Order: sequence, then structure tokens, then C-alpha cells
Amino acid sequence: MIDANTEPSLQIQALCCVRGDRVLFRDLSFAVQGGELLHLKGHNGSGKTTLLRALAGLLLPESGEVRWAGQNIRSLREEYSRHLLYLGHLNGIKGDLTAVENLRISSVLDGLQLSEKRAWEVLGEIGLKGHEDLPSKHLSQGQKRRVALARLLVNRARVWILDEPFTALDVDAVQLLQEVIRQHVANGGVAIITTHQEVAMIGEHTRTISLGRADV
Amino acid sequence: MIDANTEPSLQIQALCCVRGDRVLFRDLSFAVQGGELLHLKGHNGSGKTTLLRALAGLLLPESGEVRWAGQNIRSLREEYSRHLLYLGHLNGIKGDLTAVENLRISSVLDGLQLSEKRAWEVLGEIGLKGHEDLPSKHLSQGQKRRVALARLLVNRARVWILDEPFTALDVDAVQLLQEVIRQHVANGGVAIITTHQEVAMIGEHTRTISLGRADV
Amino acid sequence: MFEPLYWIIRRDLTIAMRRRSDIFTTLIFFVIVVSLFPLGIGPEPDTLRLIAPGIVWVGALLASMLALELIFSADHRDGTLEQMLLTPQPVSLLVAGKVIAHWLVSGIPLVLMSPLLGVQYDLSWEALGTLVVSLLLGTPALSLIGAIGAALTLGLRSGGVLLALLVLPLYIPVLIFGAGAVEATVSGLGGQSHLSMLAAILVASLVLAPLATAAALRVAED
Amino acid sequence: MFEPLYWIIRRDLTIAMRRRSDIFTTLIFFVIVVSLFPLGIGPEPDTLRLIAPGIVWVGALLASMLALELIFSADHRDGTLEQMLLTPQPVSLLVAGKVIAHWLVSGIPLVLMSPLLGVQYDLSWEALGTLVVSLLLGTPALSLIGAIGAALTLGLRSGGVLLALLVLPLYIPVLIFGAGAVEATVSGLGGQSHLSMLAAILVASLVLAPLATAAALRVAED
Amino acid sequence: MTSRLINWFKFSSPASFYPLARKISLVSTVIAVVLIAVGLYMSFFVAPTDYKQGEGYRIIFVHVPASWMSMFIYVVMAGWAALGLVFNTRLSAMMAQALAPTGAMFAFLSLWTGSFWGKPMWGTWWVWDARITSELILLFLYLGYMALRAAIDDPRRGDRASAILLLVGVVNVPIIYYSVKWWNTLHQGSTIRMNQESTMEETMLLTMLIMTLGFWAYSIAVAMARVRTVILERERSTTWVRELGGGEI
Amino acid sequence: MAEFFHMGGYGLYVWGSFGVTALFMIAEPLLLRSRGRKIRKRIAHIARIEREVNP
Ligand code: HEM
Ligand SMILES: Nc1ncnc2c1ncn2[C@@H]1O[C@H](COP(=O)(O)OP(=O)(O)OP(=O)(O)O)[C@@H](O)[C@H]1O
Ligand SMILES: Nc1ncnc2c1ncn2[C@@H]1O[C@H](COP(=O)(O)OP(=O)(O)OP(=O)(O)O)[C@@H](O)[C@H]1O
Ligand SMILES: [Mg+2]
Ligand SMILES: [Mg+2]
Repeated sequence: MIDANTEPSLQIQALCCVRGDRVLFRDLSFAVQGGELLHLKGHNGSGKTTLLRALAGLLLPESGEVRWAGQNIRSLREEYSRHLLYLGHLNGIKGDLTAVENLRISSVLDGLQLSEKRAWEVLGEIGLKGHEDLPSKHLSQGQKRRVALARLLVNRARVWILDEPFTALDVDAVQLLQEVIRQHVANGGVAIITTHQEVAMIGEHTRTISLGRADV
Repeated sequence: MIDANTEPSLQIQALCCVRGDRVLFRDLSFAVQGGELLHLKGHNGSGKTTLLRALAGLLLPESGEVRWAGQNIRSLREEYSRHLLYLGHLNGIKGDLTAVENLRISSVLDGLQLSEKRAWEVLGEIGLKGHEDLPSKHLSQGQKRRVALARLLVNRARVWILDEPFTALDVDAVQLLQEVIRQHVANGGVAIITTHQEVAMIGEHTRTISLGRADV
Repeated sequence: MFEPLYWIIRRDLTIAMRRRSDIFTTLIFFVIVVSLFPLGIGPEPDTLRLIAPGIVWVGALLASMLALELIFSADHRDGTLEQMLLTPQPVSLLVAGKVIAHWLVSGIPLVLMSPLLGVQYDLSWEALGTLVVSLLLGTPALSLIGAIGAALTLGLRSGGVLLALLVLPLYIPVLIFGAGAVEATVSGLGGQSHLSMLAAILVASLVLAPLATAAALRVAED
Repeated sequence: MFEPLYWIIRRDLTIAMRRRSDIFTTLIFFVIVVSLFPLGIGPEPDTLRLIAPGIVWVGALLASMLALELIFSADHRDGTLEQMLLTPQPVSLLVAGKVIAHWLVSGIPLVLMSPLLGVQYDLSWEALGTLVVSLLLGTPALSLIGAIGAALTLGLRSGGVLLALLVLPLYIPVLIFGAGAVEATVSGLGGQSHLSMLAAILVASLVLAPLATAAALRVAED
Repeated sequence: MTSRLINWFKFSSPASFYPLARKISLVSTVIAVVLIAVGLYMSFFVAPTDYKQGEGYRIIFVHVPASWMSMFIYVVMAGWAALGLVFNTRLSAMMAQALAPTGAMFAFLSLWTGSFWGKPMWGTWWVWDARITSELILLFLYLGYMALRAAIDDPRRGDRASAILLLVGVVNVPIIYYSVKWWNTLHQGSTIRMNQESTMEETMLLTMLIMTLGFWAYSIAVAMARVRTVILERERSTTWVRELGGGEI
Repeated sequence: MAEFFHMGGYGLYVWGSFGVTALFMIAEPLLLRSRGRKIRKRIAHIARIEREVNP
């Protein structure tokens, strides 16, 4: 059992990930503390997504381990999930449900209760006013992404792992999202993101890690 | 029958597209000539993808028509396809085939013959060296996009319709793609693209059209 | 603990209701398959009565198996499954919820429809009763066992057929006891013992299948 | 004109060869379904011989239908289908190529395996011969007709089941003449006339089905 | 204690098991050849003609060992699968993978030789008898396992998914067996039962035993050889395989 | 000798069983060996190229 008040910290130790017969990275070690933003860089195919999935516990690394507050996330399982929010290349929303329903379901599963009213408000904030009640398969690419991102506004997870959150978003949405991430970090959360866009990720607490060699 | 030497031109007349009970745009008229780059702008959900699919003939507009060299594309069908290259949000590549196979197949279907050697060269140019022979489902998000974009390097279509071609690409790839588009336009082709990224689309021949109202 | 279970079931039922055709299609598949046999075999009532329990049960089994394909695949494709694995809820609980919803949507209609098909094959009232009870006990077991196969084949291109290959051999005991119960009733032996075997299988799969399925889902998302 | 046809077939065969298991799974599904019936019906050889033609044919029909689900769905999902519609080639030609490849991969193995299953049901040599010929004529027709259904249900969530619903009624004539041919041989009447009907159906669907499928694909991508 | 543990884990790594597998394979090949040769000699020249079935009964000397092996191998595979899931060792999954084709082959041979026995004895190639049917289902279970393995390209995912399938299957095998038995005996019909002479002659029993042991050795030999191939295929880019470099392998 | 192969009228069945069993049990190791050869050759090939590239 992890005390919710301990300083959140993610330690990566000697991580090695292999895909097919290609070693994407080996002996990767670093740590991220609360209040830090980690920006993962690297060219296409350098292994950013792979690393993020390993950090989220979705992918079993070849060797090495990921620790949350000192314990291996493999042994923590659901305990770790409680503190985590992962958003991958896929949006993770159901096309047949409306934006409101999608948001409420994912909140319940995250262990939060979200009233219908609050869900509407949040969706309004993220710029989906007028589209809250439409089956989300009818939404445009960027609107779908916004539905997925709306979770950031209600979630209380300490660690955010965001894989290219800015894709498909228009300029306003990108700005909004940046602000949200900055807030989260300022409140002592951890954020690990990748992006190819030149986004000004603000603050002194931004760290950058680059994956991949210069060749390829 | 259209003469391949006529000046390519795409005329859009009083186009109106409706999705569900929402009118995305109405009475949209414009024309694009060879040597022009059209940059379609608009916030998320303003109807850019819808418009591009209508221009490609994949979607039947509510009213109005799209003309290629003076004839409605509905009546031209395959004749129009010969001059068109459309790249949507989906990459249109088969995960079970390698990059080389994907590229060769799409070329044959486009009516071109592409030798295996040339395919390898082209894929090298677009930065997939060392990944040509891997089933493309194993590629990363950005690498898949590159396989799809490799078609731009071999295709001789006059009209390119590209829906957010820059997503998932890293900085080098974005630069390369910009260059390729500029070349195409300089050679008298038409390019219609959308993108939310601040990309310097070079040249005097860039036109911008904005969709969508300010509200929403 | 039951909050998320309730929400998962509610979610899947909502989606099913949005696409009501899903419910009917499983059902109609069942009806069509069962009705195909007289066309292939010929119309003699005596033969038909003889083979009726087997045919109806095989039809129910195939229909339920086909419907299973949908249970996780959509969630996998749009990324909601990966999100489910990352919630603080035990995965086997979520799996149980999904299977229950699936059975409510695809199993119950089969059970309700079966007497009608039995009548087509000239079964007695008593046999019809046993048919309904056997399906009521058997189809949830089919859904539970099938979910394991569905999770294992998730995201594989040959999904549907491979699922069938993995799952059909495991379905055989259910089929034997299910059809056996009806046959025993028809021949006047009473289907009691078959039905209690079915119940035992149901209980066992209720306990074990969600665990195996949850493990398989974790593997599939790796 | 035949260049793109050749390439489409080659492409689909390459993909099938990459996943050789696809071929076997359709086949094994066929074997399993056919083997399920004795388990539901009981092991008396006399009953089984009586219903064998119907069972084998229904099994082939279901296997071929299940395999059909794969024919366009993957292409639709990854966007290659939308690209195919945008090529300067006639779409019905591409469709024909895909169906041919599909039949080579999923139909032929069924035909080759059927005699073995017939033996399990104790059919005579002559009946086995008719069974093979009837499947050789019937399965391509099934693939062609099924392709229409597959195109119509493209991208719908309940694809598999809905496809079954649309396609099975269209399959019925094929089933009747196919199983009829075998039964006629068993009862000594000779299956000639049934087989010529099958051939006629095949020719008709060869002409019409690609056009209908092409039209359905355009609608699906709208 | 600790040293023994370390030893155990040492051999659970493919690199150190690779040479060991070769030795085991060689030794069991020799044993298999000798036992099967002796067994064949006894089957044809020592065992007497059966008074009821004539020479036809000699099929028993391949039929029964093949049947036993097919069942035994499945259980062994499930054991490896469980080990692999618990300890997360790659080698266990490879062992299961290496055994599967041999098990499926024996299941097929059991059916084949049984059919060739059934034709002269019962007058039909096939009967829906309980034992025969459950052997057929076992063959399907093998094929399902192999199809699943083949359908997953990522070897690690394949390992774990197929291990789950094996465990689910092995729980089901007894259930399947008894349900099929019950199904068959409850509505007797015209099925002819296999004649169960428990008073089998001593020499026949001995011959069968020798053949069974021979098949056993054969399975070990083949499985070890196959596991070596599997190891090479899957570990071809690791340094230890590269250092072998095609030379001493 | 002919009598031996005749097997008291059961020749087809006895040899059909033993023959197919023998066939399978001989073919399996042979197939396996060719599969092993293929992978070994490939590894040797790659090793050679690697030595050439960075000796
Ligand atoms: C396709 C047909 C057949 C199959 C699949 C089959 C399958 C099997 C199996 C799985 C076993 C091992 C069972 C155990 O040890 O519990 C076995 C044993 C045996 N089978 Fe068959 N069998 C077939 C046909 C026959 C026929 C036609 C005969 C003889 C007329 C026969 C005689 C025996 C005998 C004597 C044993 C060993 C006795 C025993 O272990 O109980 N089998 N068979
Ligand atoms: N089976 C395989 N064999 C060889 N290489 C593989 C295999 N599977 C994946 N890869 C490689 O692993 C890498 C996957 O990287 P990943 O998806 O993590 O990249 P990424 O950094 O997220 O890239 P992007 O910026 O494009 O999203 C790719 O280079 C891909 O080619
Ligand atoms: N059935 C429907 N009912 C109401 N609105 C719909 C329906 N289907 C689609 N829409 C709306 O149509 C618009 C689709 O726009 P489109 O996908 O063309 O946007 P876009 O400009 O490409 O956006 P993005 O930048 O996010 O890709 C969205 O605003 C969506 O909400
Ligand atoms: Mg990525
Ligand atoms: Mg768009």
C-alpha cells in the first residue's frame, strides 16, 4: 500500500526494450519527481511509444524495471493504475457513446464520480460545446482527441503519460492543453509527454530525454 | 476523355455539405489552378476532412458540384482518379505487407510500374532505410505515415489532396515533405492540404481558405 | 466493488441499444442456421425429430460463438480496452461485467426463441421445457468460455475463424450435456442429471473463466 | 486490364501466405463444425449417413461465410480500400481479383478436405465424388455472393452476424442444389441435374456479383 | 541449497540449455532407435497371432503407444506452460512449442491407425465412439494451440497467450473425456465396442511397453532437436548466437 | 516372405498403419533438420556480413 501523500516518484532502472530483433534502447535509467515535466524526444521509430507503454505497465520490458515510490509496478498492478493516466495514439473513446457518456464512464472506472452536469461543464471547457450529445464517431479527428483529453481536466492521477497529445488539435486546443499540463506540474504532478510539434513547454522544471541514435 | 495536357483545374461550385443535422458549409465556390497550393484552414470540426473527401469524390455532397477540367467528377469516375492522389487520416497501407510491397502495389493500381529497386530507393529517400523489409504493422506511427507518403515521390497525379499529412512526422520528415509539396506545385501541380501545425508553406502561390464560424 | 461492474454492464447495454440490430442479428442467425438443415437434409418429420435437439443446440452454440467476436474487438481497436486495463479496478471484474452484458444481449434472446424452433421440429412440450432450461444454463457457460478465446485472438487478423477453432473443442461438454438433456427427455429418461452437469459446468466457468480472460487481455495489449 | 487483376490476386495471396494459419483455420473450422453434429445428435451410423450431405454442405457454407468476413474488413480499416476506390482501375475488376484470391485460399481447402469428412459419415465412393464436384462448383458461388454481403456490412460493428443474416438467404439455392446432388447420388438417382443448376448459379454470380459488390463498396466508403 | 537453485536457473536460460539439448537429443535418439527396432522385431516375429483377430491385431503395437503419447505430451506441454507463466522463463514456452507438432502427429497417427484397424474389425473406417471422439478433440486442441502460436507474430506475446490456452485446455481435457464417454454410453446405438481383453498376453504387453518407451525416447529426441531450432530462430540476434556465428552449431 | 506381407489378409491395414507411422516418424526429423539448416545458414550468413562490415 502506498500512502497517497508520499512524494510521487517514478524510477526507471536499466530498462531495455526489444521489438522484433531490434533493440530500441538498453540500460535506460532515470527518475522523475513530482513537479517535473519530462519531454521525451526522438525521431520516428526511436521507441518513444514503446517506452511510454512500458512506463504505463502495458508492455513487459525485456529487462529492467519501473518503480513507483520504490516498488516495482508489476507487483503494484491496480495500485499503480490508481495514480496513473495514460493516453496513447488511440483515443480510447467509444464511437457509439456520446462525449458525456464517454467521459463519465472513464471517470467511474478511474474511481471518481462525475455528475452529468460537471461532465457537460468540462466538455464545454475543452471546446466541445454543442457536441456533447453526439455519438462520438461522428466527431472530427480533433474533436475526438478533445474528448479523450477531457479526462485530464477531471482526473486526479499524479502521473500523466501522454503520447503525442497535440496531434489533430487546432491552435486553440493546443494552447489550452499546454496550460492544463503546466497546471498539473505546478501542483506537484508528474507529466511525461512526447511530441514532434514545436510546443513551448513552459517552466524551469522541464527535462528532456532523447531516444535513438543519430543514424537511421 | 480529358487531354493529359490541358491545364489542370478544379472548380468547386456552390458546394454544400451536411453531416447529421449540421450544415458544415454551404455555397462554397472556388477554383484551383495548376501551380497553386491551397491551404485549408479551420478549427477542429469545421469540415475540412468532409470537404476534402467531397473533392476526392469519396463523399457525395448535399448539393453543388466539383468539376475537373470542366466536367463533373461524378461522371468522370475512374478518369478523374487517374489525376488524383488522396491521402486521408488513414494511411492506406497493409500491415502484413512490407513497405516495399505496399509502395509497389499502390503504384501498380495507380497505373505505374515501379521496379523493386526504385521502390527501395524511394523508401530510403523518405527516411525508412533499414525498415523497407519489415511488415509495416511493426513500424511506428510516424514510420507508417512515411510509407503512405512515399507514394508522393513516385506518383504523377496532378492533384494532391492531403489531409493533415504532417501528423506523427518528426521534424526532418516535415521538412522533407514540405520540400516535396513545393516541388509538385512548382511543376504545375495542384496541392490541397490541411494542417494545424505552423508549417511554412512556401511560395507566392499559396492560397488559404478558412472554414467554420468563429463561435463553436 | 459493484459500482464499476454496474457501470460496465450499463455501458455495454447502452451501446447494444444504440445498435439494436446486433441483438436481432445473433438471433436471426440462430433461426436461419437451424432452419437451413431441413433444406439440406430433406423434410421427413421422423428424421427431423430425431436430430432436433442436436441441431438447435449446435445452432445456439454457433450463434453465441459468432457474437463473441464482438465482445472485445471494438474496445481493443478504439483503445478503450487498454484504458480499462489501466483503471484501478480488478480486470477480471470488468471482464465479468462485459460477459454478463454480452450474455444479456446475445444469450437471452436465443433462449427465448428456442421453443419456437423446437416446435418447428415437432418437439413435445416437455422437451421444449428442457430445451429452454438447458439453454438457460448452457449459454452463459458458452459466453464465459468463449470470452477466453475472444481475448486470446484479439487483434489477430484471422480472429473469427481462429476463435472458432480455439473455442469449439472447449464447448463440446456443454453441447453434449445440453443436447443430451433434451434427448433424454424426448426418450423419456428425464434430463435431470444432464442439467445438473450443465449447472456444474456453469459454476466452474463462472469462477475460472474471468481470471483466464483477464490474463489473456493483458497479454493481448502487450 | 489483367495487370491489376494479377496484382490484386498476388497481393492477397501474399498476405494470406504471411499468415498461413488463416488457411488452416477455415479448414479446421469446417472439420470441427461437421464433427460437432454427431456430438449433438448421437453416434448411430444410420442416422448420420442420412444427414451427412446436409451437414457437410452446411458446414462448408458456414466456413465459407465466416472466412468472408475478412475479405474487405481489414482493407477498410486501414484505408487501403478507400485508396482502391480512387485508383483508375474499374472497381469490379479489383473486386473480382479479391474474390478469386479469397476462394483460392479458403474455398479450395474445403473442397479437398470434404471426402475425409464424408468418410467419417460413412458415405459411398460415388457419393464422395459428387460431394467434391458439388463443392467445387458451389464454393466459388458462395464466395461471390458472400462478397456482396461483406461489402454491404463493411464497417458496421456487428459485421459478422449481420453478414450472416444478409448472405444466408442468398446461399439457400446453392445449399439445396449442392446437398441435393449428393443425396440424389446416395439414393441412386444421379446428381447430374442438380450439378448443372449449380453451374448455372456459378456463372450468373460470376457476372453479376462483382458489379453489385463494387457498388456496395462505394456506398460503404461514403 | 542456493547453489542448486542457481544451477537450475542456469539451465533455464536458452544459451546454456542449447548445448545440453544436443546431448539429450543424441542420447535419446540412440535409445529410440534401439527400442523401436526391438519393438518392431517383437511385434512381427515374437508376438503370436491373435486367435480372434488374426494378424490384424498387430496394429495395436503402434496404435496404443501413439495414443498414449498424444495424451501424455499434451499434459507435459501444459506443465511447461504453467512454469513459463509463473517464472517468466522463455525456455519453458519454447519447450511447449517444440513438443506441439510431435503431439499432434501422434494424435493423428492414433486416429489413422485406429481407422485402419476399425475397417477390418468393424467394417467401417470411422465410428463415433467415445474414445475415438475424444482423441479427435485432442487433435483439435493441438491444432488450436499451433494455430494460435502461428497467428501471433510477437514471440513473447505468443508464448504467454498460448500458455493460457494450454492451461485452459488441460483443465478441460478430463471434462471433455468424461462428457464424451457419457454421451456415448447413454444412447448405446449400434456402436461396436473396442474389445477390452484385460487378459492380454504377456508378450503382447511387453512388446507394447517397449514400443511405448521407444516412442517416448523418440519424442524427447525430436523435441530437443526442435527446441534447439526454435532457440536459434528466436535468439538469432542475441550476442551468444552471434558468437556461435554459424560455426560451431 | 509374401506370406509375411500378406498378414493373413490384413496386409493393407497392418502395413497401412505401420507404414504411415514409419513415414511420419522418419519425415518429422528430416523436416526438422532442414528447418534447422535454414536458420543456421542464415545466422552464419549474417555473421559473415557483420565480420566484413566491422572486422
Ligand atoms: C479411429 C479409431 C480409433 C481411435 C481414435 C482410437 C483411439 C484410442 C486411444 C485414444 C486409446 C488409448 C486409450 C486409453 O489408454 O485409455 C486406444 C487404445 C486402444 N485401442 Fe483404439 N482407437 C481407434 C480404433 C481402435 C480399434 C478399431 C481397435 C480394435 C478393434 C482399437 C483397440 C484399442 C485397444 C485394444 C487399445 C488399448 C487398450 C486400452 O488401453 O484400453 N482401437 N485407442
Ligand atoms: N517486429 C519488429 N521487428 C523489428 N522492428 C520492430 C518490430 N516491431 C517494432 N519495431 C520497431 O520498433 C520501433 C517502434 O518504435 P515506437 O513505436 O516506440 O516509435 P516512436 O518513437 O513512438 O515513433 P513515432 O514518433 O513514429 O511514434 C520502430 O522503429 C519499429 O520499426
Ligand atoms: N451525424 C452528425 N450529426 C451532427 N454533426 C455531425 C455528424 N457527423 C459529423 N458531424 C460534424 O461534422 C464535423 C465533421 O468535420 P470534419 O471531420 O470534416 O472536421 P475537420 O475540419 O476535418 O476537423 P479536424 O481538424 O478535427 O480533423 C464535425 O464538427 C462533426 O461534429
Ligand atoms: Mg509513437
Ligand atoms: Mg479532419
